[in-house]
Amino acid sequence: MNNILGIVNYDDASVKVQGLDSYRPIPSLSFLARYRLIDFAISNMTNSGIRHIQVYVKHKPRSVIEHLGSGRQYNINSKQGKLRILTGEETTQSEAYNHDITAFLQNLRFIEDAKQEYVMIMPSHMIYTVNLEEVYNQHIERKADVTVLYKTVNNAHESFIGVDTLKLSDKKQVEEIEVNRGKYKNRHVSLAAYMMSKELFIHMIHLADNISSFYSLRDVLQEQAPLLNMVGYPVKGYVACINSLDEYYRVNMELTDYNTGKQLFNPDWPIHTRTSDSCPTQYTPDAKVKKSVIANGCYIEGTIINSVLGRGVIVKPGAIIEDSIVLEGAIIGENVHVKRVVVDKSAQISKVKELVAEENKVLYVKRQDRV
Amino acid sequence: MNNILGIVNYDDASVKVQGLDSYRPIPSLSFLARYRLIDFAISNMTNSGIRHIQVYVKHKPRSVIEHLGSGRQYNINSKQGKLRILTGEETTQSEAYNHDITAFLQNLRFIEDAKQEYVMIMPSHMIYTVNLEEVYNQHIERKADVTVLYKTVNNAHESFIGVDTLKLSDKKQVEEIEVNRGKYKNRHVSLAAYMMSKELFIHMIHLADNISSFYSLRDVLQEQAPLLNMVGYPVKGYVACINSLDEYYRVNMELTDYNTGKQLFNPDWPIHTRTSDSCPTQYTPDAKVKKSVIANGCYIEGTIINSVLGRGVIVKPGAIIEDSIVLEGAIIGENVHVKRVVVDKSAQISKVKELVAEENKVLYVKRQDRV
Amino acid sequence: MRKHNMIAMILAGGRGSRLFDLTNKVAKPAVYFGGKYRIIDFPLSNCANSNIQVIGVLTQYESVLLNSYVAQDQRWGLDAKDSGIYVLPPREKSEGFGLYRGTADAITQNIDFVDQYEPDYVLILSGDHIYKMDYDAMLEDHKKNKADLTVAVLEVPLKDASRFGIMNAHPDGQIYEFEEKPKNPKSNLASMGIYIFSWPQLKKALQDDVLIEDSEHDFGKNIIPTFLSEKKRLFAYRFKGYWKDVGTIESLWEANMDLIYHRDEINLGDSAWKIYTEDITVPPQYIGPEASIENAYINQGCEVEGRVVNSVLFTGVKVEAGAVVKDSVLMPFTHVKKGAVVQRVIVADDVCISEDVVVGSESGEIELISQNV
Amino acid sequence: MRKHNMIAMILAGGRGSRLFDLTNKVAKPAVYFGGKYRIIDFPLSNCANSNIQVIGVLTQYESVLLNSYVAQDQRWGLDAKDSGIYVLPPREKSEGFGLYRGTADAITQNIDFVDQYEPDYVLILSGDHIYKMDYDAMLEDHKKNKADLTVAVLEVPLKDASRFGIMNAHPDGQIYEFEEKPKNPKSNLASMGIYIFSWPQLKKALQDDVLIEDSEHDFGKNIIPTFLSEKKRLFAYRFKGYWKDVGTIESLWEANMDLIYHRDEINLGDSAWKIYTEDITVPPQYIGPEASIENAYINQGCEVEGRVVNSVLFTGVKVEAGAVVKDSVLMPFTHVKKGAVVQRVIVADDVCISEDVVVGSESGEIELISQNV
Repeated sequence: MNNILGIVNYDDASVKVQGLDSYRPIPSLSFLARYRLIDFAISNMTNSGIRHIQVYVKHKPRSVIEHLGSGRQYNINSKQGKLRILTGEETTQSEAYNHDITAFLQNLRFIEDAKQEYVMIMPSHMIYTVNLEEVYNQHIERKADVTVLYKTVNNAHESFIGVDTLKLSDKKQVEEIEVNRGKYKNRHVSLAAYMMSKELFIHMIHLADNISSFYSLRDVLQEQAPLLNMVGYPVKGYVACINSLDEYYRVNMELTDYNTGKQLFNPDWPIHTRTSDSCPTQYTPDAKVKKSVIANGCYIEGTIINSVLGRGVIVKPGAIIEDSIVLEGAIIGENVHVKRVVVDKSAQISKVKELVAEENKVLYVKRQDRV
Repeated sequence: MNNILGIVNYDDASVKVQGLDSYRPIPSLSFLARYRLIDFAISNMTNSGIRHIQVYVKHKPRSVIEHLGSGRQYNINSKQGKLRILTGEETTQSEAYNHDITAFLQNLRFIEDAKQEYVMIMPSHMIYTVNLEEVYNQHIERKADVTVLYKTVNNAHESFIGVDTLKLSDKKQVEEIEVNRGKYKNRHVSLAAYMMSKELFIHMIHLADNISSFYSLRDVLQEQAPLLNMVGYPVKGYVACINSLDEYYRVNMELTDYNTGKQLFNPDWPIHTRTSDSCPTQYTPDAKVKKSVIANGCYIEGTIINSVLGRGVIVKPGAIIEDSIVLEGAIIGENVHVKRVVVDKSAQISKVKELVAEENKVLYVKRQDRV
Repeated sequence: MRKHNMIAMILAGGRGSRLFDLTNKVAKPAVYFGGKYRIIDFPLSNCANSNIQVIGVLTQYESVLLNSYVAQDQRWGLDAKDSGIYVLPPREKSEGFGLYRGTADAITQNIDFVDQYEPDYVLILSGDHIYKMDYDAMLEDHKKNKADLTVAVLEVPLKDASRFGIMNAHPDGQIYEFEEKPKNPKSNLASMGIYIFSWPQLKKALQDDVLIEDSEHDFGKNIIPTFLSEKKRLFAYRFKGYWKDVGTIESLWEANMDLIYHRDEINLGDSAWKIYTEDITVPPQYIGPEASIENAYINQGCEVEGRVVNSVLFTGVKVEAGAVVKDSVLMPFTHVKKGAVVQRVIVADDVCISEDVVVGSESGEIELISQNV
Repeated sequence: MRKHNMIAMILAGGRGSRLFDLTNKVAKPAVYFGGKYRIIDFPLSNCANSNIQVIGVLTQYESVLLNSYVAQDQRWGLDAKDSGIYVLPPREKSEGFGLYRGTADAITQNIDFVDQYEPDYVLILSGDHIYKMDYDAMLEDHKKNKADLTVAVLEVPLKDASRFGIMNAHPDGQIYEFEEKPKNPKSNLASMGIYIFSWPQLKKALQDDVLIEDSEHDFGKNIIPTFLSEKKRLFAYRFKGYWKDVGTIESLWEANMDLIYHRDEINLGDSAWKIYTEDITVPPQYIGPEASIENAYINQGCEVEGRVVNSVLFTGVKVEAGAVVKDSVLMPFTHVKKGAVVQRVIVADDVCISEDVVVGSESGEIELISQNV
């Protein structure tokens, strides 16, 4: 697998996790108590034996730089492998120009200089596990130009909105790519993850650039699909797409169910992340906890039901957290009741005692806010 | 010294190493065969016991990210210490707004959150060694608001042009700061390195911002100098300021003299850098080398006089390199004669056999160029 | 090799036989503690937090796991260029081969190791104790006193003092007498077995001691008495705070319970003095819909569907629905199946308690469960 | 502990007594080589480049420097989470304590270490040789052949074959006979002492071997003959390329000279297969205005003001003006003062050759200079 260059691509421009994404880029988004979204893409790559990875970051690279470090936690050999963080190097005139093709063009020499013959491109906002060695085997066997990872779902009317879907032949040949508008339940959802030869990849970059300055990789692949031997690879197991605050919330909630979580957390396919050296979580005699996923370093004196708590969250006596996501270092004060709330990092809720979102809505409390 | 936050600041806007700086930011500039400019500022900090360092990078952070890594090579403990790379997070409207104060404001929470009570701010383009523990001792002893590092020089009419100079009282009190226009030989040259309390630093940031959107830290300190207890700290030993291609060239040449080099390379004050795992340099039976500084991994079949060679430079038979700087991975072809030339990384000179700059001029050969 | 101001040498050869099966296959310093840690994480993290860059770990008994554990120096941030944790078991030399014959001999046999770093001071520690201590502050004291040796001491109740090595000191801290387990203790300052020596002095003392036929080559029995008899400057450094030797099943259990009951005394969540340890890749803790948790200390990777009361759960412990865990310490990856009841026990790592099995009892001695039941 | 496909065990206990003073204070694998390296950098870098993540280094004799050298696993990029280099000296166990009694015994005593990683394959190497080899390609061969054991072999001139362990193999590579230093060799395939074993098979063989009273617990003498007698599948893996045992002063000198004279055979500058080593903080090399350098291999930190011909200069060597260094190997931080002449010698590290002193001679045996002269 040392013949494959892993590329963590910009997330699609349509991905907007309202609120949370004004403080950090999508790849650094906290997920399920102790992870960041990007942990899944990179763990998939390194568990599959990919040792050279480029991560393209659109904005605010600091949190990504610090989270990834040298990639040691993902088992990248620091001499033989390389985890490289790349940013668009020029200020682009407007957001419409600021897409993946621009970034690839600006960093083309790092792509050209890579010794690998193939590339595996994945975004960070898709959550699943996949053995890329099997993808590679199918890619070679099928003599594919491009292999596209997909998941066959039955909830495309609610989730995966705005995401590409694939029209597949019997032989999993991709005949057409079209955006999911939520009209149908059953769809083959594209995971925006592509394997192809580096040569073809570079060709696609130039092609996109020649067609339109606004074209992204996805756009050129959609257009070229009929001309290429583009083959789908079906991903098994749990798949989620974090492309809105609602989906972010829904997916976290769904994963508080242990049986769902087990699909994602297979001891033979570890999801690596950076440790924060937090101590275990302490529950006092008054704690009550049901159906929740909790990170280390919390101090819990209250009640937690059906919720996700990040590292070092403090829950004061009498507090009740229901159906909520509380990120790292937040404090839920005495007798505060939150329900269907996403509490961002280091926020403190103490003055407002009742913070309950309307049915089917999610409330968001800003980073470091005092409420 | 754990009470001091090290800050590697933007280099002054007037610093322009023509040619070289279009490929990398000033801190990553190759220097004297195996170093990057930033190695000096960071080695000064970590050798002095500073463990928390913020590096502000204006443009193209990739090379800085990769060179610094986790800071392990500078002896930063990865759990107790932190080497943090910060970029201006917003696209600024024009270059005039893109100065250090803007970057500090955008990253203010990382400055405020730091536990250290003092800051030591240094740019990367000044080359010297200093024990910052002694600076701190003087700072405390003199109850200074700001301590400014300076060097008393007798060549201010030629070097350090555009750099601040200090007017000092008998007690090294800074009475005035003015830019060196090259009128005088003997000046106290400011090294743009300041120690102050974090509180005062934050105050200065806000003050600068309130006075003018174009004000840099240097500007506000100049203006405030008369109102502050600003004290100079004289740096001993070799000092250079790399603020133009001519100075870059002159300083490298000057350091090919072993006795000058010895002032900078004291075994008790190591200048740390990232290893490239190159093998030793090989000289063939035809090699002739005089008064030169040579990095590892070179293969030398020609003649080298009074020159600096970066890692992995190849010098073919019959080639003559005189009074030149050849950066990493460049190839000087058979019977090529270069004199007073700066050859950038991976350039190859083979077609043009004679590349000799006019007297008092320096020729620059671009990165990866084929000449 | 860059000169270092102070390096640390951790004596980690202890067999820990009163921990029974817990030390069958690992040395005592590698025994698990506190839901996430091993005992030796404490002195190692203390060193890292005290800005010590080089640590020698002197191992002897069943050390393969301990050796490979501490060798991963990045866990404690000690992977910077001139930093490192070095495992120092006994070794063959051109003059022969021998085990470490005593605490001092372990250092004597590694004088060449220490000399590589040219330290001014050497900190000698034990790998067996649970405490948080700033050795840098102790060094400051050592320097201020112009001491040849500084001994960290703990005030113990006078009635217990006869169980310890007692330092008799003047009010300024200078030690004039050392008594090993005195019948009639004159002071309550117990030696913690933590020493800062000025290296040239220690080196000479070790080289002299090795020639003395009947020496036990022990710091307490030989080196300190010699220093005193030679009128060297010995000072006591008073440590205030939590300190515990976890040498028995009972004391190991107690120290784990202290994390639940005495957070004010030993808080491992203090971000200013973190304890670092191995980073095991596991998901966060999953608490099931029927779980009930009261007064517990639970690490990541656990899955709790049953009832957990007054207990410490290490990485990856599973407590099935209907199981009850009370007043117990469950080491990594133990599995308590449904209907099982676990009370006042330490369950060793990877042990499985089968369905409906009851282990331990409401009172009496703490039991160690080291086999599947 | 994550399961690993193949881990490596490097036998690094050799005393290297034919290297005389060079191995007085360090084990042979830690001896300097090639201007920048130590011998053990070669097998360690080969492992890193072959994508092996876990390496055990079996040390015994004078190993403190070797142990602390290899423990810095980031030098070889082996500091990722599930990677590491582990030093494995003999150790005390509950059943007693003993030195390694043979190459196989060294592995037997560390079965518990290997088992931690649950490897499918174990690569056994020596820490004494200079060569670049892709063990991953050898593993591919091992798998393809469905072998129980694959032995790397080198073609030697038939006349020399009686000095080696010779593998007699069928054309497809399957080994049917092994002869240790045969008088009348039937083949020229010499064992390089590099083995890939399928771990379950090796483990069983080792456990059986330890019970055999008169076994020497040696791979060549015991384990391989047993495998052959049990009709296991043994295959030879032909290695082509530079390989050298640097066990004597003469051969160590020769191998260093090969870097100058035989770059086509052993090029350490190949970026596709780098040899990693300690990163010592020194300035680049300074060549003085009066220096003269011909045919030399010079590392960073050197200061050359004199004449250097056909020589290898390690880190930080100083050759003063008027000094001559010819056909020699100067180990780290040696200092040749003005007027001195050094010829056909190896100068040990930190040795100073005083002004106008002449050492070595134009012909005859290579001398080792290990003391200041």
